Amino acid sequence: MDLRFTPEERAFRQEVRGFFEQNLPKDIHAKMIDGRHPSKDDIVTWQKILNKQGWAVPNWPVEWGGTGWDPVRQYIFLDELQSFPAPSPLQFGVYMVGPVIAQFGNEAQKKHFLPRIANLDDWWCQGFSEPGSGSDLASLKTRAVRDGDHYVVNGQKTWTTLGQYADWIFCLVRTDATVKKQEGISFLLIDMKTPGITVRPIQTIDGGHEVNEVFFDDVRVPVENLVGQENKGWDYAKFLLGNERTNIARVGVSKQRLRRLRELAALERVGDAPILENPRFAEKLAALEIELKALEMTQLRVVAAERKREKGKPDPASSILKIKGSEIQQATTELLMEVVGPFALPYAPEDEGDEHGHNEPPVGPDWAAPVAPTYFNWRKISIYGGSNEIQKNIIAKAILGL
Amino acid sequence: MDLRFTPEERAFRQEVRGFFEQNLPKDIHAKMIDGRHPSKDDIVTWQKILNKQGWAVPNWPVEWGGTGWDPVRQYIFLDELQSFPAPSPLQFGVYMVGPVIAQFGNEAQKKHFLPRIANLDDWWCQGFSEPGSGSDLASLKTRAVRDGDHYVVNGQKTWTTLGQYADWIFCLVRTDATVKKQEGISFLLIDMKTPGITVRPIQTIDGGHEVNEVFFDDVRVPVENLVGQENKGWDYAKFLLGNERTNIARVGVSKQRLRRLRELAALERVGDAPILENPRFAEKLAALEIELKALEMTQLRVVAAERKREKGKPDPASSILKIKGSEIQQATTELLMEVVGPFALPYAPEDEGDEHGHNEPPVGPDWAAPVAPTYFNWRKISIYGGSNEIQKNIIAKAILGL
Amino acid sequence: MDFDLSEEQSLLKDSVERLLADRYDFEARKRHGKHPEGFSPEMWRAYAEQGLLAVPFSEEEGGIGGGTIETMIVMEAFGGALVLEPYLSTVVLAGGLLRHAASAEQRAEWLPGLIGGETRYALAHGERQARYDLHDVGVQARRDGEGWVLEGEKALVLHGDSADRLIVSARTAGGRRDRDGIGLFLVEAGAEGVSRRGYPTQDGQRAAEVSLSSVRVGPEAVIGSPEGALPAIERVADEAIAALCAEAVGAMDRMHRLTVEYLKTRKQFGVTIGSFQVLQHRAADMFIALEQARSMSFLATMMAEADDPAERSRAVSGAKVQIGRSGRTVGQGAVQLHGGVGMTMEYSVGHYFKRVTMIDQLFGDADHHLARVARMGSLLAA
Amino acid sequence: MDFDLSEEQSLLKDSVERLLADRYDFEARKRHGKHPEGFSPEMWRAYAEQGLLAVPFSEEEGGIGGGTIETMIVMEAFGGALVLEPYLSTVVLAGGLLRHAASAEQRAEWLPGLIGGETRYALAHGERQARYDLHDVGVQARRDGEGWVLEGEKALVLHGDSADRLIVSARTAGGRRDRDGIGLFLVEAGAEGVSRRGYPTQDGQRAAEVSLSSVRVGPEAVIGSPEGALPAIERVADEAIAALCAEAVGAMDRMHRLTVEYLKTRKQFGVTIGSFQVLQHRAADMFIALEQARSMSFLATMMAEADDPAERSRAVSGAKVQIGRSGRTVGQGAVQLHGGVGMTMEYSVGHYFKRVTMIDQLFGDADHHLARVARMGSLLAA
Repeated sequence: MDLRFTPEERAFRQEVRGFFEQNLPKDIHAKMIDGRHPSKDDIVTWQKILNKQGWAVPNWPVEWGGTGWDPVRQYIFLDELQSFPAPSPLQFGVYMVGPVIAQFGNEAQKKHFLPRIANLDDWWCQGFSEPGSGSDLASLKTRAVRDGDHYVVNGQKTWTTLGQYADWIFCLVRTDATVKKQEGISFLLIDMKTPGITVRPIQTIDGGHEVNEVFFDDVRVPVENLVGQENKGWDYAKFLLGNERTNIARVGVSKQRLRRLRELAALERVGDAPILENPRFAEKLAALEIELKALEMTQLRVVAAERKREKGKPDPASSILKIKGSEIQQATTELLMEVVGPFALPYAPEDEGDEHGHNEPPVGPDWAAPVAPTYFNWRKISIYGGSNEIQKNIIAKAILGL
Repeated sequence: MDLRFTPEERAFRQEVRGFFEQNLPKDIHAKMIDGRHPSKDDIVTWQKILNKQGWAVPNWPVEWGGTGWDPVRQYIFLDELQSFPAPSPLQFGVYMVGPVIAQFGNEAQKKHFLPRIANLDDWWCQGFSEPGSGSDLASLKTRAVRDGDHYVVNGQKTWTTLGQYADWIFCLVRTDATVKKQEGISFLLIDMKTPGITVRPIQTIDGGHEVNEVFFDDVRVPVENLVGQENKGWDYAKFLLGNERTNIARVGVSKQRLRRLRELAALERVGDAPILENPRFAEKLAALEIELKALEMTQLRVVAAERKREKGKPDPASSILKIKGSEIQQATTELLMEVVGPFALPYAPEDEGDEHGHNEPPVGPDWAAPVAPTYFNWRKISIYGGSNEIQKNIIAKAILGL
Repeated sequence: MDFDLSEEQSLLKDSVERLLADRYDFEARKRHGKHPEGFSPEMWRAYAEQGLLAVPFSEEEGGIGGGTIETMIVMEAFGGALVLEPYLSTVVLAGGLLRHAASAEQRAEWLPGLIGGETRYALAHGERQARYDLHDVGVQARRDGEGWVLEGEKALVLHGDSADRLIVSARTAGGRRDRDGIGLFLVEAGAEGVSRRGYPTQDGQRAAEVSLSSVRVGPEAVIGSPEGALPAIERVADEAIAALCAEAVGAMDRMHRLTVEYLKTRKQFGVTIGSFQVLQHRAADMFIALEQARSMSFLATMMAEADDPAERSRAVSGAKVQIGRSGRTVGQGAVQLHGGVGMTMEYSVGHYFKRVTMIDQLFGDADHHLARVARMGSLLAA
Repeated sequence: MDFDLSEEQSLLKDSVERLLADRYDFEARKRHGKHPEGFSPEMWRAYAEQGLLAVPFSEEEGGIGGGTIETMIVMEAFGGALVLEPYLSTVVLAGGLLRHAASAEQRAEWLPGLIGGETRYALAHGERQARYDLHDVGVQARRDGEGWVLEGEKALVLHGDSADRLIVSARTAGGRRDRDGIGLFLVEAGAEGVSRRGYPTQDGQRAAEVSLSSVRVGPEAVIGSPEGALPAIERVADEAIAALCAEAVGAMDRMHRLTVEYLKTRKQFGVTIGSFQVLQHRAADMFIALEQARSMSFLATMMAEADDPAERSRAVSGAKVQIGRSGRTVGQGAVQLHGGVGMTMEYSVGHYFKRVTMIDQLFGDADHHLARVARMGSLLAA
């Protein structure tokens, strides 16, 4: 038992950080520090830089570009990435569909798609959720009917993150409605340019446009775009969701947010003293740091245990990471609301023109604009990816046996 | 709408307080201020004083000694009693069996029992809970079988508070096991001296002896001790529990605890300053006071609405009072643990001899001894009288319609 | 001790609720918000016609002689409909200062236009560095013959962009954070030297940054004592907090109803999600938070009229703490229980959540007021 | 980064767990507590025989050369069985001071008796006014020829009533709250002028008030520098906190298991109460709190050996905060989910709750350590 990082692991962390310092464009870094969203171009640019370095898809099999890092190094890499902070790779490609194709796809699919995902030549989005199936994902209704060499897809997906930029969507579709709901689902790759696909934006309460509805109206998908076997899609989805959860705690993100909070609380003054010098505030910040430190240790325990686990079988303990991780992330937004105080009020959308005063000087401190939108937007963290209620069900059943 | 007490109500409060100041024996008052338990004698002494004043049973019908106060005055009386603090009347008589006898008992029962309850000539205890029936009270198993002029009672009751002093116990017993569980229950008054009754103390984790198990082994109870009709006991129990809930928030108790907390936090010093001057502590105290103030207003809203309600039909909003009231009471014990700090450690039981050092000078501040036991003991508040989980079920069903 | 509304109060409640039910459902609100002012001038006229703008003014001023309870009734209804119009700015804030500090002549001149709905007001008091400290005023008022010249910057002026007139606080004496030396001045929004930059706020309302560059006003523009306006400002701020508490209760109440309704209709796993005990209990927790907030809104309403400023402020601050905390419990809970749909602009619940959140950030958030209560000693009556 | 136990560590864990499983179930614990010492001298001998008292000492001292991880293993097992014997006092506290501050001669003389189980120690450091401040020492040590004379009162000396020897801190120079001028002295419990008043503690253990009235000790009784003992005391306090964190984790783990077991067996309304989702989620919340506590216990264990005292103290304080908070969540939850039975002395869960609560009150509660972390700046590595 040695709970410290080895000298090699510490050197690796330095190497990663050094690379980020050298290679992440400054304008993108500045946006990330402020908690603003990187643009599509920012994400693509950065992914290509990572790909050139060979770090685009650390979690993949080595033959498809993976780095061969053990779970601890993968954790260090992501932790540094998030806390630096640099844009995270587009998860729908790197952490979702990529590993599924690598594990269950055929050779043609692997050869065609995997390099394009690694280099972000194709922007992928996810077609799982539907209006009627939130926490009860397997109840999905979008159906795919075989017609010669094609599936004909009809239905609707929703909460499709960044689908407005997508070249491809991977979908769970119902291919057999006569069997148990989990047993009639297939996993299809669909070109977003196919006729019959309509993307409708969903504006979220922070004013942003991250998510979309995607409608399928007699969309013809070649059968070679089926991943694995027909009606086995639920297995692949579980594999995918298991992978999704390895970094669900987003410890690095919270580290960066807390570091930033500390900086801003030292800048913003109430009367004659910085907010940071208010002992009550300092203790709230310390309490959150303690929770995050505990979560980081818990995360490392899960990571260390992962070395011995079967791949794609999620540790139910990762539900702890999701719950605590989301609580801490959300708590950082609440503390920042306290720091920004009345200057939470003005609304200055990131993406729009000067109609709303975007090009005017900011109202209040220059870092204030994203604070309230982030507070609003991050409420999603306890909803998506299996709501915190679902995660507690998992703990109760899978760990406690209740 | 006038949310202030009327001048008459304020004068009434002064009158009540003045009486307490004049008439509560000082030694009893001192015990209460410290959060120690009044003895049986203390409670009896005080009840007889109240009875002489005509204030023993304010909530009863006037013909049986009630004061005829409206709900607001009844509230003010109890609030003053608790916050003074004076010993509360033995609730099993005054708030529980008394009103049941007054409402459902026959004339002989009223004439015999009610004056003796008001004067605490008889000490009553409650025989509702059983080992197998906690939150699910109606599943009780103690049975009473008719045998001539008697019921023969067999079974076991538990959590019988202060049963060690009791002259009488009122019991829910099963008189018909063939019908729906709520419909085969009767309400019996049982003399504790009857052969076949055994009282076994239960020591609670604070070291105190408040509760007991009561065993019934072929206990013969005259049929004239049946209240109301056979198999209608569940109705009377609901009536009783409805009455029990009118003062379930114990706002006056929390007021006194918070006042005391403020005093002690001004006395006890960390380094060179009183704990009360620590801004974080002061804010925690203020936060609790705000919650209590809100609860007091909520309580008054319920009290005011009571004027228009049918008697004995509890307002489901009283579940709010139970939940918040218990949370606040428990929170006061946590704050006091913070004030007492390391001096929570010594264990000095109230009732025992000097074997445990009881007659030695106290360790730490002289108010320290009951602090930890009260913290432990008051965990019961969210359990008894319908656990907080049950109360939330009630809100969800009876108020929200879920 | 009486929580029932009088007959007049019940009538007021019914009339405002009817008006909003008819003309202010969520779709109508979206339309109202698209006006260039950020709210509906027609609704403003409707409020004037129904006498809502007259509520807190005495009958000799042309008002209906209502007190804080009547304001509470209006604001709670407004909260339930997420009303956008500048009632708080014009009637509660500016109207309050005119009631408490202006001379009889000034009131006779200005109030008819306010009550009639012709003139809208905004209070230009806050400044960048002041945050929530009401006594922190850096804008300067310099004597200039009979009149005054105002100079400086005001921040976060609620509805400042569409107001016809501004009530501007400025320092006539002393240092920036002194309690003495603050005056109030009526300034025409179109006066020379006034420039305004309006912007939307997170909750769909409007505010403005106001710049005062050698703005000249005559002696008739001074409201109350030119060096002693702070007590009136503090009193009006407490009244505004009480009004906001009521608005927040109205918004929380609606959010909670929407949530319970959603739990009863939304199905997952083949059952309505309201059958899950965990969600039932969360809805119960939200209900408790709502009722505790309602209780403190009553307290703030009652105490906003208290004679003793310390007693008034302590109670109002206590209420603001409760409202802020309850707002978080109810708002976050409502979004969580709605799941994704609660996160969308199209659906109303998120807008209630945002409004309640912004109410917490106005006039001091829960933490600010908690510190204030802690400094002022026990909230509990002896 | 490796969370696995070495082979030796696994053996240690198995052996202590086996010993306790055999001889320390809840009924046995009740018996052990009835000894006049408040614990079982036989169990103490058994620990000595199994080498548990030798754990942290180097092999040349007669120990087995364990580190903080080995202590954590023992203490976690002890927490699971609610062990009453004075391991913390003798091995962790006194043993720690002897390891860090005593001379080679002193260790050679005293450690064999300690490790062999013949001599039990207690640390007499706390005082009434000091609360949790380690540097607040009022007991006086006055030079007397070659030796010293000790005078004053020590409070809350854990297992001070049954200890054979006391390590007493006393002020040799400076004012009561100065960091410099504190010395450590070995005092025979039976020495003239030492009087002790033992009493039970809330968690079923024992402590004593110790009065020192002109207690004479020779020069050989001084442990380390007579004016510079505070750093060693602080170090040992941090080690004790790490050990208590592990003990608390052991206790919480057992409480949580008992609770889950109870949920699976207790029936109400015709079903096991574990089928109620609200209780499931509360058990899940307790589990999360437990695992977060376990993580911080690991951190404290690792950092208790850190070279930099500031880094060490910050991490240890952070762990104490987490343990205190988790202890409350798990302990209160365990009692609540057990209902009435959790409130009784007869059943074990309340005893775990009490022990975990008292661990929070020892060496600084969660609030004390939170303030300490807040003063020390960020806990997160850069």
